[in-house]
Amino acid sequence: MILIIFSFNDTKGRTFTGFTIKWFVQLFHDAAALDALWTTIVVALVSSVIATVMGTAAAIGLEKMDTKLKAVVMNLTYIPIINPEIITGVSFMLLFVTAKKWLATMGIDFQFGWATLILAHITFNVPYVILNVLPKLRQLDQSLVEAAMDLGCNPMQAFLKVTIHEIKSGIVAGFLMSLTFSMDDFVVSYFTTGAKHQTLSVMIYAMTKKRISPEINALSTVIFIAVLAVLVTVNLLERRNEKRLKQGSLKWKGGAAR
Amino acid sequence: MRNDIIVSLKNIAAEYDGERVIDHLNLDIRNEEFITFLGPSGCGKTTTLRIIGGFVDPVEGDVFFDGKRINGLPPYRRHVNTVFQRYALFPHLNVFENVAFGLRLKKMPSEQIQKKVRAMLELVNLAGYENRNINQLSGGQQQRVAIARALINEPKVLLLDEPLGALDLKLRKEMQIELKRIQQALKITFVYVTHDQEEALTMSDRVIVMRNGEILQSGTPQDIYNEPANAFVADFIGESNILSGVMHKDYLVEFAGVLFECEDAGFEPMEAVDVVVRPEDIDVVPLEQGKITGRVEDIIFKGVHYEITVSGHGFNWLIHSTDSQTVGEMIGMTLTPNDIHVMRKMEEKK
Amino acid sequence: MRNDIIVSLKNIAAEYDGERVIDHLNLDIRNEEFITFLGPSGCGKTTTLRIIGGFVDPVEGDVFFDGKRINGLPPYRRHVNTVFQRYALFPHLNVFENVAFGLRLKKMPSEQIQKKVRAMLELVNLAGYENRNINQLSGGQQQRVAIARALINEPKVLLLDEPLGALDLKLRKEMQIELKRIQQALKITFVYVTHDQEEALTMSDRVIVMRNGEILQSGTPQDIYNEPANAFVADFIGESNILSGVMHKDYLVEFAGVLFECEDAGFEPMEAVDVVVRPEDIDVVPLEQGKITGRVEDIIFKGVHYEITVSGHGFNWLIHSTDSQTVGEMIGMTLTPNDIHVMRKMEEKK
Amino acid sequence: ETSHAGKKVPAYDQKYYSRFKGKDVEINVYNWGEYLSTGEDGLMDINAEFEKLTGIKVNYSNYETNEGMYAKLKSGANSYDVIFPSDYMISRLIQEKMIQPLNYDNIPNFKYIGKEFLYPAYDPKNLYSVPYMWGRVCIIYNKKLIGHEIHSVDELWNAKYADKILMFKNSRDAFALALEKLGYDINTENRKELDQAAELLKQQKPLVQAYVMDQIFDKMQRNEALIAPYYIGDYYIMKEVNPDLEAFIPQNTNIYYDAMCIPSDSAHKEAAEMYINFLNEPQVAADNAAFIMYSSPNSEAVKLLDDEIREDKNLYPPKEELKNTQAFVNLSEETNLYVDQLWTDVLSQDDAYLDWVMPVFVLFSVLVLLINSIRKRRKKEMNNAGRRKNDK
Amino acid sequence: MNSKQAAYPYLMWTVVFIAVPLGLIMYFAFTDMQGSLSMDNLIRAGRYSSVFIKSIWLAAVSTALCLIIGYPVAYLMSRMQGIGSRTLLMLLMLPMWMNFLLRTYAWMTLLENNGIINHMLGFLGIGHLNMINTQGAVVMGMIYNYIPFMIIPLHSVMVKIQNDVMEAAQDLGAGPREVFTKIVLPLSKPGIKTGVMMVFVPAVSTFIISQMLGGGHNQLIGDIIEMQFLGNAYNPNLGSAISLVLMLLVLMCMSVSGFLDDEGVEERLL
Ligand SMILES: Nc1ncnc2c1ncn2[C@@H]1O[C@H](COP(=O)(O)OP(=O)(O)OP(=O)(O)O)[C@@H](O)[C@H]1O
Ligand SMILES: Nc1ncnc2c1ncn2[C@@H]1O[C@H](COP(=O)(O)OP(=O)(O)OP(=O)(O)O)[C@@H](O)[C@H]1O
Ligand SMILES: NCCCCNCCCN
Ligand SMILES: [Mg+2]
Ligand SMILES: [Mg+2]
Repeated sequence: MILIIFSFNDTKGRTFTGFTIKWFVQLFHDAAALDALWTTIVVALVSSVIATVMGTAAAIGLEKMDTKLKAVVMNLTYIPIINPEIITGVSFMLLFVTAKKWLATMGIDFQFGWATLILAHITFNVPYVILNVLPKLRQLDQSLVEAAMDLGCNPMQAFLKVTIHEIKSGIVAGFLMSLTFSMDDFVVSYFTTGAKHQTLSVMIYAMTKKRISPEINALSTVIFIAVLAVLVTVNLLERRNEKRLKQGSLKWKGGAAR
Repeated sequence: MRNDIIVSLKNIAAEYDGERVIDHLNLDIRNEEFITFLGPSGCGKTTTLRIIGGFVDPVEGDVFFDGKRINGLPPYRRHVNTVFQRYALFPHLNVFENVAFGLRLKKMPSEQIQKKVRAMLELVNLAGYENRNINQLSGGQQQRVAIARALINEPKVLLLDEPLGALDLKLRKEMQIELKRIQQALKITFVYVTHDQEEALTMSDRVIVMRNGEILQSGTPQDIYNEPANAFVADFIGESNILSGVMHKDYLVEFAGVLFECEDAGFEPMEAVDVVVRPEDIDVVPLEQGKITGRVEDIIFKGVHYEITVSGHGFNWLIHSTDSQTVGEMIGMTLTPNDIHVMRKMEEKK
Repeated sequence: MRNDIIVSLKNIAAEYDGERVIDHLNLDIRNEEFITFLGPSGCGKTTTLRIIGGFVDPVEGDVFFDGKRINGLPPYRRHVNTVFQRYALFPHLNVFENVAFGLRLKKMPSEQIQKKVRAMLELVNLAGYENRNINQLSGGQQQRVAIARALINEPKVLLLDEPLGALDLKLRKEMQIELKRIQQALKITFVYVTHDQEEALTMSDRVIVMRNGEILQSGTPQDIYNEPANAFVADFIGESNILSGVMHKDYLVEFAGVLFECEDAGFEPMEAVDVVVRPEDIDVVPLEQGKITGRVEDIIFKGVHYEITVSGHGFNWLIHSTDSQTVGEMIGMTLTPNDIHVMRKMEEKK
Repeated sequence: ETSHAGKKVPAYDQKYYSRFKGKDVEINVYNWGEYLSTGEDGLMDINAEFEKLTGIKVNYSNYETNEGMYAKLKSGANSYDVIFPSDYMISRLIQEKMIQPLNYDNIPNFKYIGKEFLYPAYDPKNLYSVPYMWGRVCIIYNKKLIGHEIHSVDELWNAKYADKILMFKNSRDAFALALEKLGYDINTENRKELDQAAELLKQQKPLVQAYVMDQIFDKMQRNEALIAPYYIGDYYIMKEVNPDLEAFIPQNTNIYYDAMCIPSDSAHKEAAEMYINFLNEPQVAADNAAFIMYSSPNSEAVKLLDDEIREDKNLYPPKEELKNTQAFVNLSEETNLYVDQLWTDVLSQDDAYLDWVMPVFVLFSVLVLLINSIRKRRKKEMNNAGRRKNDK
Repeated sequence: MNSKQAAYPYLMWTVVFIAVPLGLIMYFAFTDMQGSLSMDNLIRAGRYSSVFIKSIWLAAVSTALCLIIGYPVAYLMSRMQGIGSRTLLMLLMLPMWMNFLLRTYAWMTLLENNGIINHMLGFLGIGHLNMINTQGAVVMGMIYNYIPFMIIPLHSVMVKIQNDVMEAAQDLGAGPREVFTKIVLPLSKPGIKTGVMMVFVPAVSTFIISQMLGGGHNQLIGDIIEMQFLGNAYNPNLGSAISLVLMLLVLMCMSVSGFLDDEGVEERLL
């Protein structure tokens, strides 16, 4: 723990020795950095949304599927999670290069870029959504769905009005996890990025291969503060929620005693 | 009165994974009746209910509702609502919205919903709980919400699958009374499932005793308790002494090596029969007055009565008595003819 | 017989986070006794058990075991074993290894372990289940493993914390008998916790009724049932009619506006008292013979008896009777002196 | 005409540069890191200037080495419009048809390229490339901490500097140093000589703190390392930060020419040519050369440079000083593969290896996987059977 | 019937984006640059067996250290209640949210000869340690980057160990040591398995940590693969062959350890 804080102190320290905010200013004027940030966010958002929708649907289907096929699909699903990242990255590169060549023979120009990044990110994100949603579906009290139908819902309405609420926490967790992994990913992006846009990670990687600019420290500082802010807010929100819940149940206890 | 029958199951059979769990079941449920399925776990009570509710399709036979065949009609098209065993309340909705669920689906105007939901919550004694979260309710309150939610759709038939199974004894007793009251107030048909015989006897107009997907007996609680169709029903419906006996002739049965007068007739001469004697029907008398005698093996105090085990005549007799005895002592027992229930031996079903 | 006492709690107090939950509790547990703590949720039953087991240290008072003070002795040094409410079986070990756990810790030779475990599994009716995984067992079977696991250490005292709480009714009844049998077979002291009064009455040699960390009454099931120390115990122990009354003088009490002879004495003149009348002790008589009269409000058939609610003299009387009545009819009721239990009003504890 | 650093320079040809205005053209430029002026120190931000002038958007990314760039190109993952390979790599790209002939009509500023840089050996007909920068490999060292001047490549193998030596992280440059030390031709295809060079590099390895490219800046500037071979232009950048640094240029050192080329799969060749042309605008080239401190082949630009730079003997040496230097030429495909292999070996250091190891491992692991899954299934079945039996 | 169809898009997806790419690796591994069948790559991959061994060794060391450090941390966290454990978990996650490369970069500046640590050591008079670009630095980087993957599965298993199971063990005569060896340890085994796998796999295949903290002469198998695809020695066929071997290695570890057999892997993987 000390090391973590220490290491960031250090980077910050280096940033502030003499240079002050010049590098921050520069960072925010650096078109490439801003573009990378934008790319990272777009790729993360788009891929997480698609992964969440597809993963949720997949989980629902898988839950109903017969065990053999399900086992096969689940094994495939584990692959992106447990396969070494570099192999995932490399295999995507091979896939997209092959696709590019094949499409070129048909006269279609296909370039590495957002599309490849997003496709790759979706693929390594979907498993996280599935693994988050499946347990929720398994815990889902089937009688809730039946109750909804009993009360007049057709199957689709039952899903929208009941099932989705029940598995919401899984879906949200899957989405957030996707978002995080997608933002943080370097290896897969490295092998699937295009010439036009780079993700932040790829850009940082390139930066580490160049003359070290204090910009990178400024960037660390900015990201660190952003992350800290997000985490603290989430934590505070959670704590408040918890308190509220506790109060709620206390009230209820009081009610029971009466 | 053909008209009076609201649900009718004709020759129903149901299977799970090719295994038959309901076999050629026939049953007519009368309008406004409180009918209870009673039977051990796995006997097919839930399945029968689900057939009526539309969640299970019978592989054979027909389901009629109000005279119309409704096989294949999906649950959301049936005028039947269900109260599920574990309530199955929607945790993301509050009490009001849970109850309003069915009405909202029907796109009823908001004020009307307000009014109806309030009235319904009133009925189940939950007025003022509208905005509570589901998980802020006790088990019994949740149960009431589940009932309100089902009833607000004004079903002709309400199906209740062990609705009180998850409640503790005290609450269960309370809710039994509550349910009965609601049923009588609304004059709706209740089809009720339980495996608790006391509950069945307490609440029902008619009890259906099931075993292995078959109906063993159907009748009023008193019928079932006092005239069980066979030893299984007798045993299931209350604690019993069940002995093998032989019917010497009408009104004379031998069991435990002794001849007894009885009130049963119509058996073959010397037919092997089951004899059922309720523990509370056995009178303990001084040793010399006893028609049967035995040694007191065990006494358990049960509050209202003592449960006494007496061995004698090759049988362990269970006796409920308000007087205690001394373990090890020899006592006598007597039976009057109407304490003795003679029934045909049940052919064992595989 | 000082010698006969195996566990003794002297002036015990316990706190959680500074909040007192057991207050100056005194209790002697006799060897080979089946003693049961009975009381509503949160009254401190578990805490008392944990004090004996060594999981909670009392902030005041002493715990004696076999005459020796054992405050502060860690659980693994006490000759006491516990059956936990949620079994707390080791999920990574199979049935055999769960039961063998304590023996293995004692480094007993393997064959001996084999023999003892098998014998113990035999005792709890689980022979042949040695290699089962814990999660392949039903609740009742798990319960038996938990018991076997505790018993194999040959504890002098076995603590059981609501061991049957998670089982369903039928299984619970079975296990009650099983537990009693085991206790009698092994002649071990059982300290049992439940909040089910029927269970307490059925199984125990002695029942301790607790509330708010205090002992309200301690006695045999019969004592407790028939001579409840106060209205709380009476109500908790069985269904009761509890009325406020006034003791006019010894052997004469007034309640429901009527003077009754009773068997109680030693109260102040005109002292306000609680009067408890068991539903089964009220005799229904023709209207004109009744000392009290009322209107039949409700009748429920309970199998063994009818449960009749009668309103009269400003009170809803609960009556158990083997004869049915007609709803709406006026009836009379009588009470004999020994049906009337007069008790001091309990001072409310904050 | 505008003035630049007090000297007259021609204005941009607005008509030529506005050809793509408003057409939403983007070009992908793939350059070495630290190899284009980014507009600090009052110099021009070249890409921004180009975008402003032409309306063409520049997607600019960097590579570390010729070989890395080649791999990226070869993999087919990305299409670039302008790349900056070095001499030998240009030959290779031409040979493999990975770059395309330029339309010099679209590059009027080609005229500023000094005559001595035309028709280079790597592009004999001068069809594919426009020279960008050139220079020599030198040994950069920290004179203060080492305590004396350095006059030999051998110092890179001097155990005294163990863990303070940096080394090239690309095969050609690294091998060139070893070959120079051995006195061999840096373009040798003789496997024995290459093997010896590889051996030498392996010997050096324990002394080397890190194999780097541009990370050298940081490490030398901050005294993390004491001695390292690199490109002379970069030395000046480092020296600006750390004045203790000195450079030594061996007689027979590698001289390199980096040029601008257009890959065969470029989709915007004309825009790419415009970019190349822009880089050869005298003031652009001058600013660029002043920024990266490499030697520019653009004679007009050189004229615009500060005297201090223009007269620096290391950057713009007299011809005779270059006569012993060696330029890279492309090697045969087999040699290229062989060098790659030796280089990987140097970095991963493996002497004895057995041909059958991996095939056998693959078979073995497949077998293990199979057996294990069968075993598991059997166990599960037995378990189930056992449970069923028990339940009965 | 109806809801099963919901999975079909994903089924297609798995085929196109999971199965086919792996097939391509296989294909490339067994063909040469001209596309004809060949074992050369696999044979050539043998050349790097010592790199494999080194990668496995370094990964194993880091995994072991992660376990040794992470286990007590996870245990303490699992026994803590409410705010304490959540704050700790947050502190643990904090660097995880930081960009991986920036994190490693921060270590680079820390470990440098003139970095903070050496400054402090010098200040304390301990002298100067050569840390950057050593195997130690690589292991350090691996531990730092991957220890959350050890702690999280351990924690999620440990919180499920109920107190009453531990009390039951005490009750049966187990002292603190026995409670640990006989209850806590075996019950956290699935967490150990997952944690070990989740640390070992990325550690054995990393190429950034070795590049940034290893100075390029501590080449690991990931570096070699990267080198064949986007690095200094373009040879995707060889790269695929090495990838294939690496993949099999990982699969084998998993199969032998029965990594995916335990219940609830899913939750622990997250
Ligand atoms: N979804 C199912 N799949 C397979 N078999 C089932 C399914 N549901 C029930 N069964 C089987 O059908 C039989 C009847 O089950 P049913 O649920 O109707 O019994 P029940 O009388 O409601 O029992 P309980 O009192 O335990 O609820 C049982 O043998 C049960 O095992
Ligand atoms: N770990 C604890 N921390 C704080 N308070 C506790 C703790 N355990 C129990 N209590 C409080 O101590 C009191 C007695 O609890 P105890 O568990 O002994 O009750 P109980 O009679 O066993 O109840 P139940 O029937 O619900 O098990 C309760 O008010 C309870 O809230
Ligand atoms: N920092 C940019 C370095 C570019 C050097 N090119 C040299 C090529 C040597 N073969
Ligand atoms: Mg059921
Ligand atoms: Mg308790």
